[in-house]
Amino acid sequence: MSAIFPKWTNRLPLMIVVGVLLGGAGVTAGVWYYFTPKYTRVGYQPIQPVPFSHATHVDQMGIDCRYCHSAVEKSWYSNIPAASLCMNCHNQVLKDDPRLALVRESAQSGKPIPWVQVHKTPEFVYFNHAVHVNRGVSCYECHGEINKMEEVHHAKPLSMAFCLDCHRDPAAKLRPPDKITDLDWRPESPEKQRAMGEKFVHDWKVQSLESCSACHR
Amino acid sequence: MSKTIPPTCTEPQTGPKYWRGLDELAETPEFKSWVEREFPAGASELSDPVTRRNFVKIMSASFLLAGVGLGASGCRRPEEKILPFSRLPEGYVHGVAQFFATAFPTRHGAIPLLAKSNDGRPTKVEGNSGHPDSNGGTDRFAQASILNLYDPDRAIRYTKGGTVATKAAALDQLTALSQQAEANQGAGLCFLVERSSSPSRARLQKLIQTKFPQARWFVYEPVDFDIHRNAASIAAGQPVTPYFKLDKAKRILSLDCDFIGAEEDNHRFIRDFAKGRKIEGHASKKDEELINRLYVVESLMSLTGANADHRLRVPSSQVLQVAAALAAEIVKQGNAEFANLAAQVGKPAGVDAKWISECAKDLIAHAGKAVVVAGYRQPLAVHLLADAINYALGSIGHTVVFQPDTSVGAGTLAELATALNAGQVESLVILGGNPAYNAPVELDWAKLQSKAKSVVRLGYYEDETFAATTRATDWHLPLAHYLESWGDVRSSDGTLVSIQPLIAPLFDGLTELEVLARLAGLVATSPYEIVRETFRGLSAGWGFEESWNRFLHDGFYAVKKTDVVVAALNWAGINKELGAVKPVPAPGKDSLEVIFHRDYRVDDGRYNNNGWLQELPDPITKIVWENVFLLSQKTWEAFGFTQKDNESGNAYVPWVKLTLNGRSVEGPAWLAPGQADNTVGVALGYGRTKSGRVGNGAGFNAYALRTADAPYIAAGGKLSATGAKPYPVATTQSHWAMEGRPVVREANVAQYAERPDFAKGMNMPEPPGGDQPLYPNPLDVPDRNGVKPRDKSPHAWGMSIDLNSCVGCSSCMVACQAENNVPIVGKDQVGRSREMHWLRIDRYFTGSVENPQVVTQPMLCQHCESAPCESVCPVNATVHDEEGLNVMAYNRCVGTRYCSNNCPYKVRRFNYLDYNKRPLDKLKGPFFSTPLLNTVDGEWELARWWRDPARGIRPNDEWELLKLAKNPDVTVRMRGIMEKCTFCIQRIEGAKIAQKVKAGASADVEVPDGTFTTACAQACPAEAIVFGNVKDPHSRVSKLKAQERDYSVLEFLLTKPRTTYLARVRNPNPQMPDYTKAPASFEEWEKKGNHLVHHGHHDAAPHHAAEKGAH
Amino acid sequence: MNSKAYGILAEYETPADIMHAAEKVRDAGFRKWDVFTPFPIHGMDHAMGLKNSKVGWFGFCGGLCGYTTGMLLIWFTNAFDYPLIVGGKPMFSPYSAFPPSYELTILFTAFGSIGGMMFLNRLPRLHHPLLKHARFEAATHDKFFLVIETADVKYDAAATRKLLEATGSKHIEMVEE
Amino acid sequence: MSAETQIQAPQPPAELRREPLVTNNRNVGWISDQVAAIIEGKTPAWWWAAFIPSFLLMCLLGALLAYKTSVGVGVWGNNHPTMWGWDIINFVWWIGIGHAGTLISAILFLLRQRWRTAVNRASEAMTIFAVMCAGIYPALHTGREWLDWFLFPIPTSNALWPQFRSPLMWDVFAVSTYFTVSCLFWYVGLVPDLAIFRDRAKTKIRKFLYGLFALGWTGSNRHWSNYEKCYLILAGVSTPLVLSVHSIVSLDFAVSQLPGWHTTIFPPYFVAGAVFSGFGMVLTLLIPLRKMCKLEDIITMRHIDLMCKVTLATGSIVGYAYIMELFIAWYSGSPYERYAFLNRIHGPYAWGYWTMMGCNVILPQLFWFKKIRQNLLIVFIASILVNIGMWFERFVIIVISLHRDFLPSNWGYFLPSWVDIGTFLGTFGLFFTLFLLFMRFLPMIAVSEVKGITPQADPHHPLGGAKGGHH
Repeated sequence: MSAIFPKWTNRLPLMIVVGVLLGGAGVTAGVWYYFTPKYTRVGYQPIQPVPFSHATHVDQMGIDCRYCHSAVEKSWYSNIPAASLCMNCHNQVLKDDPRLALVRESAQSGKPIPWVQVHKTPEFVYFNHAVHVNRGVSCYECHGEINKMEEVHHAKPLSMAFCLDCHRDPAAKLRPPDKITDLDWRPESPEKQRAMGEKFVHDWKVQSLESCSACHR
Repeated sequence: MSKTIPPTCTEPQTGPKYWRGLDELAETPEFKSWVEREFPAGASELSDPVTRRNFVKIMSASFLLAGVGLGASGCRRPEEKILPFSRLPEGYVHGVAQFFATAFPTRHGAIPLLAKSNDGRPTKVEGNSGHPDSNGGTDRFAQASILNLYDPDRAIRYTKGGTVATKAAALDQLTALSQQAEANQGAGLCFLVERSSSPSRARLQKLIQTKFPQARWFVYEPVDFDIHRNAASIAAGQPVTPYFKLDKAKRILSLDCDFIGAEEDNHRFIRDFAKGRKIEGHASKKDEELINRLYVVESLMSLTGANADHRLRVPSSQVLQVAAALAAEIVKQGNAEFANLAAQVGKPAGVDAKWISECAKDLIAHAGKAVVVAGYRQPLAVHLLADAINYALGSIGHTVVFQPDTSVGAGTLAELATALNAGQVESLVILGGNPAYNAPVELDWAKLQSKAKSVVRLGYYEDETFAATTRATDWHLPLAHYLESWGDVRSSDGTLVSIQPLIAPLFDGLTELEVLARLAGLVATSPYEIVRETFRGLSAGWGFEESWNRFLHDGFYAVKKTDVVVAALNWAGINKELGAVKPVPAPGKDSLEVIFHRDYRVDDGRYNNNGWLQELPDPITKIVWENVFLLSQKTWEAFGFTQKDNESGNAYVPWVKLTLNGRSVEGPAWLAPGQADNTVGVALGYGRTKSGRVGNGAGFNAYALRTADAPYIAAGGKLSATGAKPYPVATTQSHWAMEGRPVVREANVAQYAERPDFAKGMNMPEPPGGDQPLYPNPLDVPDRNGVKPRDKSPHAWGMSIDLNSCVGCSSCMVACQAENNVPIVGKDQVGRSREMHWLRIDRYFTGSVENPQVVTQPMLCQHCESAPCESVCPVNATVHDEEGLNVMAYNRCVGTRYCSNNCPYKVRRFNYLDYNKRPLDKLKGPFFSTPLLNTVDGEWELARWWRDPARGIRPNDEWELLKLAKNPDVTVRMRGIMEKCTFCIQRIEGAKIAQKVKAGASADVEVPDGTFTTACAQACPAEAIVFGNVKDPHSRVSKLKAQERDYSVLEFLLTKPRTTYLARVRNPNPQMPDYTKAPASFEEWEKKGNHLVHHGHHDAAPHHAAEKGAH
Repeated sequence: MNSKAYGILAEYETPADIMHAAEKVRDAGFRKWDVFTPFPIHGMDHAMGLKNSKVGWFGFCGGLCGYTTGMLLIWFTNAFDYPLIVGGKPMFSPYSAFPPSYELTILFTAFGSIGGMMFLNRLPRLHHPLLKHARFEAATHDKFFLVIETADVKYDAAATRKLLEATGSKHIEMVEE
Repeated sequence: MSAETQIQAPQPPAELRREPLVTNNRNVGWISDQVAAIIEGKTPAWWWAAFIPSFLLMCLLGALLAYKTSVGVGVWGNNHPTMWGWDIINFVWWIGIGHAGTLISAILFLLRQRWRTAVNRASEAMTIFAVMCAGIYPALHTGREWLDWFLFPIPTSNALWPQFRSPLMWDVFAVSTYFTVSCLFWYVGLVPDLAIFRDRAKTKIRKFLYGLFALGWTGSNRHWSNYEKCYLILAGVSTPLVLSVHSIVSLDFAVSQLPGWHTTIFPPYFVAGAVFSGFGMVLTLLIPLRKMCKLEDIITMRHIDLMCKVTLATGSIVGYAYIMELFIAWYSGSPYERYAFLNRIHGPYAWGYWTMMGCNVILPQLFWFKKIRQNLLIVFIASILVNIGMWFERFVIIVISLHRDFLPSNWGYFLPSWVDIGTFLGTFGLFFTLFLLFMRFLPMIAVSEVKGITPQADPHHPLGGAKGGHH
């Protein structure tokens, strides 16, 4: 019998229990962190075919979001501008810059620029840009400080829990309609935001829509 | 900048990945072939209305070229590209659906439509309610026509001698033909066309006839409605077409005329008929005048018969005698010879004379407000008798008006056959149609056709006629769908209607107009130019450009109508025809009457490959995917037929043989309640061999019995058993009786006058303790913030369905299917009771099997406030929202199916298999091949599925086309998911979002009543379905729900449905011999020991509760 | 082998024999001793002077914990964290929450009592001096053993052996660690 | 042992004398040897003859489940309106069978029915295997079985939770608790027996494996003391558990509002039915096994007799429930409710109803007669028929209620597909494979417990070494 189980095996049960507890905690923590959109999505920063800098265009030159993303107030989809729109300026400015070669070519040939998609909701989620930006939700809330980004990256998790945060308490995020595309705007203080947000919720009859029908069809 | 790029993200691939926008479409290089061909030389043409519709191609082409080389970036989240326009088309906002006015052409008219385009692809059609003769309702065929556009089996190539040719070569051939005709005045050139109301085609026809005087023109329709025009023209003594105004009629008599189902323009007839059946709360009117009264004389149980107040069951051949007997009673002062001739026709055998005399009396009592209509199946004499009666009743000019006839004459198929046999035909141009399948059998068309030296055929499918058009000298050109075409038509009221393309021809097909223009040798052959030119002629002098733009924008151009006034009938013409009539003896067991009829679903066979229509249950028999021999109970018993009916989806019926004039066809026999004895009803349009993956092999081909001399009613049919095994016929409703349950509640007008709330009186008596639930509904319980969920929104959605105006036409079912991406499942699966329709029409027979009463009831998710389905779902996949919708989160559903078990209305549907991804040819079987063992397109299915879960196991060609038909606003459900009517949540949300966008920083978030409606309500020609906000007391739906007839089905379960019904009221004539005091269903209900109860308080009605909560 | 004596082992033939032996050893005031039998012998606890087992408390705590977990979990998930309107039913009702809580009570009681039993018995203990002993194999078959550990303060090699002999054991030997 | 016949215990009068639980006066060592013979001896031919077909059927089960998972629920016969068919019937049927084991172990333990010891191990094993067979169905009957984890309260970034008002959630907790507790109960009971086999083991691998799972059990009385308390508590909680599990399964139906399902008598009726079918299955298994494994002295005719009586009692309860159900339906006054029951009796599935009545109500009445209870062949056949009857009970409840509910337009008919049938047969394969492995490698009789009930184990019994008149 002793040959089968040496004395050290008596310590095994405790070790296994402790090991399972620690390991389980570790795996849970790992899954919690690495397998949720906070990790899998946030920080995604693909290399784009044209090194377009939001920082330069928005932060330095002050172009409004809606100049390029013109459909955002009308459609569920916030469009990527057509190359011809870029050429409105770039046939004057940086006319021959090699970085813009693809843009010029696209505007000429009609062949679109293959931008890499950064933000994407699953097929069963029907997010609508128009209803958000028209009702006091800023681009900032979902896209972060895109005006400071040299190359766009995924700034927020855009998970269902993330959406629900705001849907449950819109007052915390609503801002004046003229500040929607002002990505540098911040409430003076959380209290002021609360007071203002609650006023908007009341005045605009903003509903906190938590039921499935708000996003899934 | 050096942020780590996370590893491949494993997004849940549970939800199906049908594409929602063009950016996703562009990912499919399979579009390459047709896109490359059309790659635009210059995108600047986009502002031009002609090429505007090309933009879908431009976009796709652009996407394609840029979309190569995806996912080469290693271990990362798969790269997905966004491919924007390089130049944005004018007025186009990506993601916002656009509507274009167009029209669905029918044989003699058109259904004006608004077609919805999602990022360049049409996905849904709706009636154009702006049109002067439209309420926005449509028929089944128009709703389903969108699927034909994306039919993977449609003709996609030009062929010469059956092998692929280029389009250029085909066009050259047309030019060559034209030049040849120019040289010989068109000698030997023959056209075979279908009926059309297109002014442009008429213009081109006339042009060709002038240019090539020797060219000959023939028209053939297997089911032809020209008899109405023909009869009216004879009666009026001048070319006219009749236009019935049933809404003006208080008494309607149908002589085998299925105006609700099978006649053309039935959507309009339904609208007008239903208008006369509406009760808007004025019960004070004299009972019988409350609503109209419908008398039907017919052989087969039709939709019209199903809605009749009095139905006389006679063989079709005997309708003549009934009509004559009625004429004898009614047409007193007229033409003596006419009276004589009518009397000579003889009395109808076995018909209660009182039925005829009382009916006649009733019609006479409503002179000017009564109308008699005769069906397309009936011979000219019956139509003329009907015209004479109408004349005698003073209906002409009131309930029926004559309009000038604008059609152009043409020869018949028989004449063409003679010409072919005589070797007079050099070149035969067949535009549309499918004569090789549906021409009279004795012509043997496939052989006959080859007597022409060469045949040029423009066809939508590579069908039976295509198969006959494969000699080296034969050409086959693909026909463009109407949503790909420019064209014009006249709706039946004479209004000019435009047909505009929403998408450039997917397979580069041609339109009829273009072919004719090329044959006519015109310089401008673009259909756009032709239509514009025609319009120029029709609108001369009215400010052309503006009129044209309005014509395109509105979709119609109202022309001044001048009805033809008929002062006196052309008795001579009528009498001539009547004198030639030879009454047929009544059929017997050994000489059955065979009645060929237009099918409710596939028409004459033209929609045979349309899965939505194949799977649409026949409104009366509820059979899908095939046709049967319809027999009356007596005939059925006389032949000793039995049916193994355990009420599974499959009914096992005898497989029998019908012989007519030495030709025979085998098929399943079916017991049809209400049918005339010794008749066999046979639907046309089935049994096709070259239809496509959907239609091939469905049903038997009745054309194989049909001859030119007896196209609709043939005597001498012989039926015999074959001894084959009982054959399974799949139906969607296997139990026919209502079992005395108050599901559909109906009463006669007299009962209604006495007890307007009779429907509530049929509620189950309340238990002594009252009917209050134990708990308050959480909708009424303040949440954490102290707000009742019910008060959170200004809306509370509800629906009211008026059973008095629902005629059971089923166009709502197809509309729902189109709107909500409802898949088809195939006959095998329907046989296993697994059809997927979110909205079904329950049809019950009440009374005797011999001549039953029929009721229909649209049944869909009732959106119960206390929904039994929700509380049993273990995963919160189906819950309630604040607006009272019972919502279904597909992506959360694991598919326990418990919700369906607990749904008392059984309106939930389960994806037993991956219906959306199954190849069409597997609809018939073998059904359950596992992807573990199979390959498709040469790839292991599992690997293919892994690579692209959305595509599943569909072959590429199906996948690429069928996904285009999907509504991008509705998730396409995968297998294992429960689904059900959502009250068109995508429309609700769309309207709410639009309103909120409009409201912006204001509180104006309530969607005004009438802004939008559900797909079923929208398509309903009878306006029986009304949807809206029940919180708003002024909304239409609230007013309807306030009517006394309002009731909930199974109210005693306290599910508090948001969908309620308005009980049906029948209007029988107390003088008639078949009068009963109460409808049969009511009597059956009473027989179960029930009686009308009085409720002291009516608050059991759910909508009241909803309203109470709202205020 | 630097083996050390673990205890002294006495073998008996019948349950009655060992019961009497145990009573004597108990009366002699030993603490670190035990009786080994192939099946539990009715009355042996009294014979050995053992108190009522404490396993019950573990089970009770487990059960309490289970019921509370169930009720709190259901209230938290359905009524607090994401209250959804379901079938016209209240957000939280003790009735619908009862069945799962009840099951959890039972589950946790079982866990508690088995865990408690294992803990109190210091099991699993795969290596045990007695298990090395060849003769001891019969302890699970049909023989009855009594072992007094050398670690007991009262243990005295000679006196203890004598005591055991006096109980009527037919076979007494030392067991090594 | 010398004390075999010399010392006579005081005997009760003959008419009150019970047959001993272990016949032929076997001593405790004999019990170990006899039970160990099954495990340690050569594999008998009949074992292989039973194992190979069972194993093949189990493989069929695997293949059919893979087929179902890859294609969809559509491979079964389920339809609209009969959304549940053989899947849930078989689930309830198997879980019902799985009730006898725990009942025998726990309830009879609490009731001090010492005859349980001979059969409790095998019936506990049967319970576990039956619950495994049952568990396959709810786990795999879903449309998207890979998402079954939605039914557990696992936090995700979707912020969604299960819905605890659903009886299916109760089921999840009940069945998983039942399975866990049954396994624990079974295992805890096994530990001392594993120690026996550890100590008898000849090969190293056996020593290792039995040693590992015996957890170092020594038979210490201090351990026995805690162990017995623990066992008592487990028995104590298993008793309400076993009653609650089938009650909750019955609530799947009773909580819904379908006519024929919506009835308050379901919980007791289901529990009685479960015990009924469970004892049926125990009889089916043990009658051949006691013969094959030569355990006639441990599983005696008295055991069979007692189990027949339990079957008779529960069968009569079930019969009473059927009749009450009809009465309640009539008394409810609801035409829908009345129709549901009339439809059972003379609808298209009347044959199912009458099969159920025959097998569950009429057949067990035969057990009133001792002659029949003593006839092993009849008992064996009857035990099989009992389970056929109980299968039809579930068929009646599920299919006959679903196929005709409120709106006649929904009415339909259910037919199983070949996959339904194959899967069901496959679960027998799984069940028997596991059971055969169990009886080959683990003690089929609770050796320590049986030893404990012999007179030789009683220190106050002469056979246990007690000197006469000591107490």
